[in-house]
Amino acid sequence: MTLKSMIAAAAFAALAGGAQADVKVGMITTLSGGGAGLGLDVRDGFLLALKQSGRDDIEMIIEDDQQKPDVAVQIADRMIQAEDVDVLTGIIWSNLAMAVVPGAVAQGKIYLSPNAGPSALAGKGCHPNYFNVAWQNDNLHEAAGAYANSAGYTNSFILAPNYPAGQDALTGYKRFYEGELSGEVYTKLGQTDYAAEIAQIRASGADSVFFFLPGGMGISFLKQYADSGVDIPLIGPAFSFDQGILQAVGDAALGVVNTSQWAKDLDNPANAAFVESFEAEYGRLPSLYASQGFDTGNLMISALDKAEVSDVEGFRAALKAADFASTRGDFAFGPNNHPIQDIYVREVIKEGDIYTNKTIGVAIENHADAYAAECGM
Amino acid sequence: MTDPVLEVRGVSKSFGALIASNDINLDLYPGEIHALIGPNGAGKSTLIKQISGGLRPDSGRVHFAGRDVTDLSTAARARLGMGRTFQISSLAMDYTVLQNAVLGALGHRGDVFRFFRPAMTDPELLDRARDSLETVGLEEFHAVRTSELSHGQRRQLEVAVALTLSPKVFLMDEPMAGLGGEGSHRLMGFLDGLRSQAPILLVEHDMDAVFALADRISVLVYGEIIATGTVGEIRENPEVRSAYLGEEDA
Amino acid sequence: MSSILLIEQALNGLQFGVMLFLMAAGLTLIFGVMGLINLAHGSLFMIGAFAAATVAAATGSFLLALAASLAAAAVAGVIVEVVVIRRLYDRDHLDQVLATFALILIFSEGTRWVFGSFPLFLDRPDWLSGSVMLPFGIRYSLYRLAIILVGLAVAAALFLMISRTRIGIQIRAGENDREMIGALGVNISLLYTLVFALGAALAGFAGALIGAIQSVQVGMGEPVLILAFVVIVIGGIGSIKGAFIGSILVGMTDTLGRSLLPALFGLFMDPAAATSVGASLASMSIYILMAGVLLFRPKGLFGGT
Amino acid sequence: MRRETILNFSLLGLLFLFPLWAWVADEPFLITLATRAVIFAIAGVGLNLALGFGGLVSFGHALFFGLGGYAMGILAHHAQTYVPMFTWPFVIEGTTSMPIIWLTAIAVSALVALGVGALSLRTSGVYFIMITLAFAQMFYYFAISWSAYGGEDGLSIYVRNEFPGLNTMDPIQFYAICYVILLVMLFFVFRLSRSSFGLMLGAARQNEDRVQALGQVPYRMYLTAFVISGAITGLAGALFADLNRFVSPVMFDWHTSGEIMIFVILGGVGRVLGPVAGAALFILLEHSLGGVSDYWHIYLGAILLGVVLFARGGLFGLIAGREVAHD
Repeated sequence: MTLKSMIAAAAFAALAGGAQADVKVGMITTLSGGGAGLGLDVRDGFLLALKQSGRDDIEMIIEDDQQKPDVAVQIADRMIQAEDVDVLTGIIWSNLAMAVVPGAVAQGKIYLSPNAGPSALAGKGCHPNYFNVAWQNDNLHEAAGAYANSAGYTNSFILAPNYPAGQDALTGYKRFYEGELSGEVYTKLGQTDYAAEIAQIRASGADSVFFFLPGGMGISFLKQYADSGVDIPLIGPAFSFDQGILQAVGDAALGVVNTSQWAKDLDNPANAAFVESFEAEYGRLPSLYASQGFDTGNLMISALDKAEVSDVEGFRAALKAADFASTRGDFAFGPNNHPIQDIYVREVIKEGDIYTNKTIGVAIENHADAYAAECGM
Repeated sequence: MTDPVLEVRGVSKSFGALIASNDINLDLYPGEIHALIGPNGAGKSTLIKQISGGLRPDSGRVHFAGRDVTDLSTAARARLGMGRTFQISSLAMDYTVLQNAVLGALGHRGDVFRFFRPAMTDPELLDRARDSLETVGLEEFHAVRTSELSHGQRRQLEVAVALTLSPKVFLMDEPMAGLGGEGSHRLMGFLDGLRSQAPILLVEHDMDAVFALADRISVLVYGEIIATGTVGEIRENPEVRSAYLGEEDA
Repeated sequence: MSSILLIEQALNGLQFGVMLFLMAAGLTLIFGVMGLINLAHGSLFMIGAFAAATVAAATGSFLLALAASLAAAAVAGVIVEVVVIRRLYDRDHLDQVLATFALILIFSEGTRWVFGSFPLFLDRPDWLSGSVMLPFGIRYSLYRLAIILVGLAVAAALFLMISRTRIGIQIRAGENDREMIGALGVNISLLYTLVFALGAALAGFAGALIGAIQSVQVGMGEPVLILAFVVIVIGGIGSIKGAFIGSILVGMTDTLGRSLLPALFGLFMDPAAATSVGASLASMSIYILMAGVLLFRPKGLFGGT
Repeated sequence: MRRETILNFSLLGLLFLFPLWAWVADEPFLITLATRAVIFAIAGVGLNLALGFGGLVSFGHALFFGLGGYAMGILAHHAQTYVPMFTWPFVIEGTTSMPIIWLTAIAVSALVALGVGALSLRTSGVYFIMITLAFAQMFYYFAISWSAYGGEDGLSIYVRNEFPGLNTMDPIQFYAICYVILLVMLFFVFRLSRSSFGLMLGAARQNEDRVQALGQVPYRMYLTAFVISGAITGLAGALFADLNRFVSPVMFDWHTSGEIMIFVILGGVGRVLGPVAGAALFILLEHSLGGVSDYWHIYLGAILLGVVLFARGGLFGLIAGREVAHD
């Protein structure tokens, strides 16, 4: 070891010339491939928060995970081992989060999730270093179930892709929904044609359809659903009605009700300022993901204002206090470091030439997730 | 009289309307060279394929070394001792001459599923391979890549590989094709001596070679054997003369 | 399940199959004539959809958009053929797989570079929206019905072209014996480019038709590509007839599998588990079909012996 | 010494010295990167056996890579949750012992390769390419929907599995394990390529008629090569899962098959160390191009295309020239 430490010391002496930023933040997110839109929004929202804070002691390292778990793990390893970052964030997809987060927090890093909220990390796998600033995966589906009750639906047809997030979605909906099910269908992940499912919906006699089909799957489903002429009302989580993809769905999405913890027109000063500044900065309307990135950035800054990042206990306490102006209004962390927040009901409308969402009510107030009790923290 | 090593009994094969083999009977006795001649398209290659196992006859049987092999695969017939050379050279072109010969020795020994011991340093395989290369006169080319051999050398190598198998019969599909005068002459001399090791069923176009070498000749025309006999008998056979030799002379 | 629903599902399967045929026909032609395995065929599908979306957004005309998809994909096909594919004809399949795999990377990322990361908008035209009443009280989407009819028309046109026209004769000659068409005095290089462009145009056309009821996004061609390969392997590579039969088989198996299997498992399992198991099996069904076909006919249904 | 031999030894030397340097310079991430390259190389060595020596263009080797990964994931998952895998007819517990996991990965991959190969090898050419792809897709969709083991989310294990006497969480020690396995596999494949089997397999690739005329059945040679090939790639999958401490259906994805194929071709088909050069080059490209542009796939594609079109024989072909027949 002595040889190693001698050479290492020499190498360090040579490298230590430049000034070091006080806080290093590693962002692993999806910037290439089909899912890049979400990652770009999270990144831009986060960077906007950083810019508005005016702090210049935060160094950002941003890497593209290509939506591949092994690449994400590799980047995380590098950020932790070579770059020695203090905080990690940015991951969009649950499967990537499951690959990266447990290892990262076990190595003493703070992880702030701007999007994914797999149940394993909310329940048994919770960790004091892991903070979810978006939602637990089930939340929006649970809210959809609650909305279905209040809207008087008693016979829902529900469908989602056959993978864990899809199974969680249907479970989440059923957790709050009190009526009957006229059908429950799992589709293939990445499926592009829903004719068979829509035919089943038509024949089912349901009074409402709940669907969770993220990304391109949702676009395909909505267009085909509108084309089929079936007029049973649709309910879905916000993911298929996001600013980025609504324009690709077009008229087919008009009037569809969806649940979200954020909306462009939420009436609070932080949100108004965010929407305006985001549009000014990037020339497009902010999406749900941008708002989550923005909130994540602001949460981190609020904690940095209170405590040094090297003071782990203090920094965690400062994060947990969630003392920042969230774009969603009230925001607090539950015992498992997952949000307790209102979840709203939105409806897709057309503003001029742009399709967007309008808030029409609250689905659940101060909603916490179902797994907090399993968390032994 | 001894029993034939190879017997073809009533073999027929047709492709749609084309009758390639029509009730063919043929046999091969120890120590003889039996030549199969016939004009192009007479069905010689089809017959060879049925004997070696590449094609299944529609009817009829093939007996070899005392058993019915009609239902056996090419590989199984080869293992029983059918040594074959191909009309179009069928060698491993990326291998050296020696490697091709060792391949034959390996096929003869049969223990192919060995994964660790290098084949090219196995003295038993090498001896056998070198012997046969020497017999055909290719020993000095042992390190040459097969694709770089001349046409005639490839024919020699084909024969050498067949030799390594120590077969009970040789099926040779036009071994002289494309050889120059000297090459043919040399190969003829060699085949002449080979018949004492194992009988040869020789498909050949080169009439001089056939008449010089063969003990018996069968003439195949339009899928039928029109005559079988000694060189003299075939020379005199009027049917053969009109159907075949007449054309050849013209 | 009611018989009306079953008929509707069969129609859906037919529509899916017809769409697959547009992809598979080009693939199988290109393989049959040039002996080339083209993984980048899905990229041409994507290019057709993006071209259609762009033109539709600019002009508002669906027909113009369709024309643009044909043109853009054909032009892309010609460029790719001349620059890259041409060098691959006498290579082995391995080189072809790899080079066209590289083309996928270039096309996908290049499209994202030009059009951004968000899906584009493309909708069916108003005159094809809504649904129609078919006999026996079946209500069916007009647009899907149109896809079936257009697809069948294209299939018929392809059969006619191959059996009746001069270029069709050349194509058939090329499938049988590549040297012979050279001897006939046909300009092989031109013929190859034409066949490739035709295949590309069909793929682009399919992309535009499907793009109107799906998401127009980067990578949209890949799932279809793999299905199209399954189709031509089942049908026998190089056979247009095989591609047609294979397409319908795969379309039907996939669609009916998705709707029937969960119900089937529901007969003896609890509903939630049946849905999940049935869906899993349905997603594997076409691959099982393919393995089954190859087990009995290693060269596909119409692949010769 | 022949240029290929020199290249072989420089490659192995580089893979020995580079991580050592990274360790001294305290750059653990570079060690991780090298580990990735070595594991990919092992996967490529496996495929090369089928593809390079047997001429079997398998577009489905992700299947074995994934199986190896899941063998590791499932065994470790059960060990960490103390839930036995089976309780009937006898109890099978999970394990965190690397050697047992490796053996399981090899056995499972070989078994599946036997089944898949027996069916697929009835076909040849493009049909073979496509049917192997289809089998891998089948497993991909199965893994996505198999919720007991995480489905699409995959399975995380929080610590690396154990190897007696070593601390596997230490990057350099884990690298050492992978490097030694690579050497063992290379030695095995090197010997195999020169063995009776290797000689006959190569002959079958060049000329099936010849092999039959020698009394051998090409199908059996191919199937054996395919099984060994799958087993080696499966072992690489288990190591890869351990490197990431995570396994997911992405390992079964057809892009993974394509990438393993790229390692082999980039390096040089049929060269024993071809996949090693290819994997190292791929990691290098991925790492350096990723920094150039978000759209780095375009450059990767262009480079690949260039290699296929203009540098036949890959890196080895470029540097060491045409393959020399060995005896």
